[in-house]
Amino acid sequence: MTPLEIIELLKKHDADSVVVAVADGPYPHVVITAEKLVKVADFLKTEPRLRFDLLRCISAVDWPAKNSIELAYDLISTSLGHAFAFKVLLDRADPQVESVGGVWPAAQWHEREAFDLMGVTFLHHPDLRRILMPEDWPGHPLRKDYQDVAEYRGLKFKP
Amino acid sequence: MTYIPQRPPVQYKGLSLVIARLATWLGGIVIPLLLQLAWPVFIAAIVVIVAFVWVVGRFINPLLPWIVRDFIVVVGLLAFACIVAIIGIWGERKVAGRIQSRLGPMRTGVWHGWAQSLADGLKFVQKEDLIPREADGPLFRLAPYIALVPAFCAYLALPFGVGWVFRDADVSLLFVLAMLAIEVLGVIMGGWASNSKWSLYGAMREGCQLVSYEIPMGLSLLAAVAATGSVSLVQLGEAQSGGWFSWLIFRNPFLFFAFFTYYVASLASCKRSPFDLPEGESELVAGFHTEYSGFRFVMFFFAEYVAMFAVSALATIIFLGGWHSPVGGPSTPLWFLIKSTFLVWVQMWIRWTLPRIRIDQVMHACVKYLLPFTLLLFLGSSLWQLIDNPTHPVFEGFAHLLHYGLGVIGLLLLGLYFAGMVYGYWNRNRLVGQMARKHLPGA
Amino acid sequence: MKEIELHSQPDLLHDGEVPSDIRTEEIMLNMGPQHPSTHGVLRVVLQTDGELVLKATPYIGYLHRCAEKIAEKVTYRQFTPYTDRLDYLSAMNNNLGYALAVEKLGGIEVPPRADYLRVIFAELNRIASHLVAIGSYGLDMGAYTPLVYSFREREWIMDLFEAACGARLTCSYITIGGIREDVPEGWVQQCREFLDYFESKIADYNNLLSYNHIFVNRTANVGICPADLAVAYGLTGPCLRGSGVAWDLRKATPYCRYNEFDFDIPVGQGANGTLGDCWDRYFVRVLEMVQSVRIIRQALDKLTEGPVQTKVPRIMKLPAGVVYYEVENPRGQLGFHLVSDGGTSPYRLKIRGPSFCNLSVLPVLAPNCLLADIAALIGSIDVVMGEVDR
Amino acid sequence: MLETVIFFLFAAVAVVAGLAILLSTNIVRMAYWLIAMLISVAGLYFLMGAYFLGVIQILVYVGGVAVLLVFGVMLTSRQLAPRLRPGPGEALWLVVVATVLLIGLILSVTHARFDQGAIVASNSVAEIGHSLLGDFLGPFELASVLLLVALLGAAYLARPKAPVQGAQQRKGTAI
Repeated sequence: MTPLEIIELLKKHDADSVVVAVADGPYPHVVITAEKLVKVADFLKTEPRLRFDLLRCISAVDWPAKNSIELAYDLISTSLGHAFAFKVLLDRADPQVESVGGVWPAAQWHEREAFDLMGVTFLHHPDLRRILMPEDWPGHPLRKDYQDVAEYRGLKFKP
Repeated sequence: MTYIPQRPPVQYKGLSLVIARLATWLGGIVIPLLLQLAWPVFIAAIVVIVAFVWVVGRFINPLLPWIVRDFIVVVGLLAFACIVAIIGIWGERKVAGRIQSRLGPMRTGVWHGWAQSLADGLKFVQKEDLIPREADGPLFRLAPYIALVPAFCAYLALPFGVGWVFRDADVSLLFVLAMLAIEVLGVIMGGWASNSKWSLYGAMREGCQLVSYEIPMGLSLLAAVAATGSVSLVQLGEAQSGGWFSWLIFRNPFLFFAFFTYYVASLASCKRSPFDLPEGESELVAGFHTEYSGFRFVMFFFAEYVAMFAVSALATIIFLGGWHSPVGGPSTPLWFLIKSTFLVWVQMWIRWTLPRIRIDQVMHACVKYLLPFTLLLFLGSSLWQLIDNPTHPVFEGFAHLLHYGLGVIGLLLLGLYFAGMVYGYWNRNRLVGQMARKHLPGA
Repeated sequence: MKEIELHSQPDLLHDGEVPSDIRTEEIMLNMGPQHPSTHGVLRVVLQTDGELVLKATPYIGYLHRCAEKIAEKVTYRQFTPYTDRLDYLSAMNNNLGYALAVEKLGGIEVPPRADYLRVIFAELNRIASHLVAIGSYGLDMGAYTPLVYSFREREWIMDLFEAACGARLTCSYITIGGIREDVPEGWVQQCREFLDYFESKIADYNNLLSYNHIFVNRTANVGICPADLAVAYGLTGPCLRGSGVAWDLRKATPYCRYNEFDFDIPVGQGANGTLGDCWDRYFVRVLEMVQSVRIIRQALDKLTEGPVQTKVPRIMKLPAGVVYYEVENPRGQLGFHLVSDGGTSPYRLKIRGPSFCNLSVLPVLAPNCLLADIAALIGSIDVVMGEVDR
Repeated sequence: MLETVIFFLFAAVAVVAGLAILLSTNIVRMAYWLIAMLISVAGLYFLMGAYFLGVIQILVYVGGVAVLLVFGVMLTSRQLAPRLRPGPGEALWLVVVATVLLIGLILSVTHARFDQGAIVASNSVAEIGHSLLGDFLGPFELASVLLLVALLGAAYLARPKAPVQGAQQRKGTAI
């Protein structure tokens, strides 16, 4: 199905969850409200005409200008072959969102990485721990305003 | 100012200090002196020893010359075992190279790196042998000796020829088996004492594997004993005099398979692939001898090769007619050495081709397949005596027919092996591929 | 470090209490960063009862080099060498993925000869990476010889790479807009020579390792990953195809002229043991090498003359926008989520490493394996820590 | 003269090992002292010319029983360690039993008649075989039945506790 049809289907299913819809350009996607995330995810996976069963990637992008952190979920269906993506905009101060680990277990490690590098906390995540950085590393490195730490466990870095 | 760690000065305290000083002082005087008159001192020493032995033998204790003879023979056996291990280590690396289409050691020593194992020994001797902090000190130090000494003791009862044996006890077969059984303790002690979970796993695997594979090993040997009626290796060897067809392996079909089950069980008993789980490199890092370094590691390494040759020697004596020649010439220890080294070569060949099997597969193989099969072979071999005796001409004819049939099968197998070698050598270009030919001048 | 909850300390045997059954105490084993069969700095904490593994928790991050943070400070063309170090066994495929993502966002056209050369080098690198995977998998199982043979063949591919771009492993050869420089003349002939030589060698591996009775016993019915579990955990590449899902980006969403070649996607059939076990994942890689040889032959025939590089400014600016582009790497789908705000360097570049997702299935498959099966499992997933930790 | 030297050597090792078993507290060391004693007893058998018995002693005891003993001791050493120190009540009983046994031992040693009969070192293996399956067939078969029962008991005790749940690959193989 083309992105346009997918967006139509989604709007028909749950109109007020879609904030912005972009059908053309290199990255056709939909922006979802944070509350309806799990329901939309479930719909995208179980809907027979969509069947997005492979969650490819969750990317967290930091927009200090718009004071928001954006989570982009990229999906593809291994049975029907079409790809799609949807985004969620979160408040930058305290980014919190429901975990989609229930719908796609692949999300667990991506969410842990988003938590580790960007500071997004995922509710009801089975094992939300830092995945790449050491457990007690101060701050979240991939944020634009991240200041490198000067000294960690006796190791000194020249800024 | 960057901080350069200074090595703390080493203080030799107490007795070791005195000994160190004394040795250096004495050595300083004696060695240069000896070097100048080395030869006369050497000859003089021999004359003194011989005179002493003759005098004491004549007047005080007539047994002394025999004791000296035994002592020399034991030292000879020890040297032979060491040589076997050294050649084994070098041979294994050359064989591995050949199988993997590379050359193996070429640099140490002029011709094909023959001095590689000596160089390894030298390297290991001067390596620092660490002992983990919480390791069980005395057990940790004792383990290599308990692994090595029994392997050497097994050579005491191994006959190389009729007169060529240190002490021909009438239970020499069981004696060799017993010595190989003690080796388990050294490995388990080493695994436990190095106080690391990985080596404990190695020790556990060693324990299960060796104790359970002794039974099929013993049973397949018993099948041979049932056929000849004696447990002494010399008599077993003598029972196979005469050419190729009189060897015990072709005596009856049960013995034919007993050789192969014995060989598989012996692979397991000296931890050779595909049963080398105790030091499974890819899972247990290095199994029981992970924490060992320096000369202690060499002892475990030596024990493996010495046991390997001992086990192959046992197989040749019992199944392949030890010192008797296949073509009817004089039976000399040379034949024994040729056959044993051939079996050792087969062990190396197996190691570099087969992957490793899992611990539960080792157990299943032993309990479900090898044990019942060897029991059957033992039963069959002992019942065979009813057929193979002159009172029943019909059966006896049938027995002889089968006897020669098996011999022909053996010849076919040997022919197959040589055909494979000729085929391999004949189109080595195609098999090894230009890639290797271009890079390997010697291949 | 969050402690793994152990059973309570076993109470000692009190007098008169005859244990109805023998209670064994669990061992917590640290298959630490330095271990012969973790294919790199991966630490797996195993909770074992004897040899039986009850729980496995992978800890990653030992090879984290902050590639994504550096991407935000480096111009588009300067980031290409970093992509070599992601999956350091298939540098060409990584470069191709990054180059295609940037070209799609910037709408840059690539000449046909560059396309064909890109396909040739990507497939050559796939063969080289699968050779390493097969050789080291044999090593995990204790067979030392296959490794030497597979590296002998890989040497020839490395020579071909060195002739073309000067480097063996980290080539950064496929850049944005095409290829750094054209292949030297006589290279195509050498490449054909290699293909003929290599074709017969694959049969050797099968006899030596794939159909070896002990190897099959060690890998069949071990670490069985059914198709739905594989897709749910985001497994891609040979791990997914080993579970029977015929999903390959080169066929599903063809990129870089892959639709012009005819090749088929090898899928696990459960020939030895059940579908989706370690043997299937291993054997899919062997079959993929055969397909890659077919692709390279067709690409070599179709190679047209012409330029290999379009004019691209050194400090290029991409229009503001987002793109997510995925490429079929030897280990799975390597994805680049590129967000650009019109500047000279990417605003945000998220790299989806295939081994990152393939490894996430280890805690699910590990329970009830034996200690030796863990080595088989990690080897069959074929993890490269470079793209797991980025 | 040489035999007596070796005899006293082996006897000394056996006695020292026996004492060490009683005195040491590290249970793994006790196991290895036991093995040392068994080997020295085997040495004594060799000295007496009973080669078959000495070899079987090493093969069966040291190679089999002692290995499994060390095996078991290593796995359970942490649970049994504190119980090795005798409490006050037990010490009393120890003393009583020890003295009774000592007296019995001394009496039996003093009253036994050690005659210096020559030991005939014949081809003992064949004779042992004949006597085992000849006049001692009854006890021989009885012993094998006893061992079978012990084997079954051990297998029952070490059966897998409960079939390992979730073994989706294969039925539980408890090692």
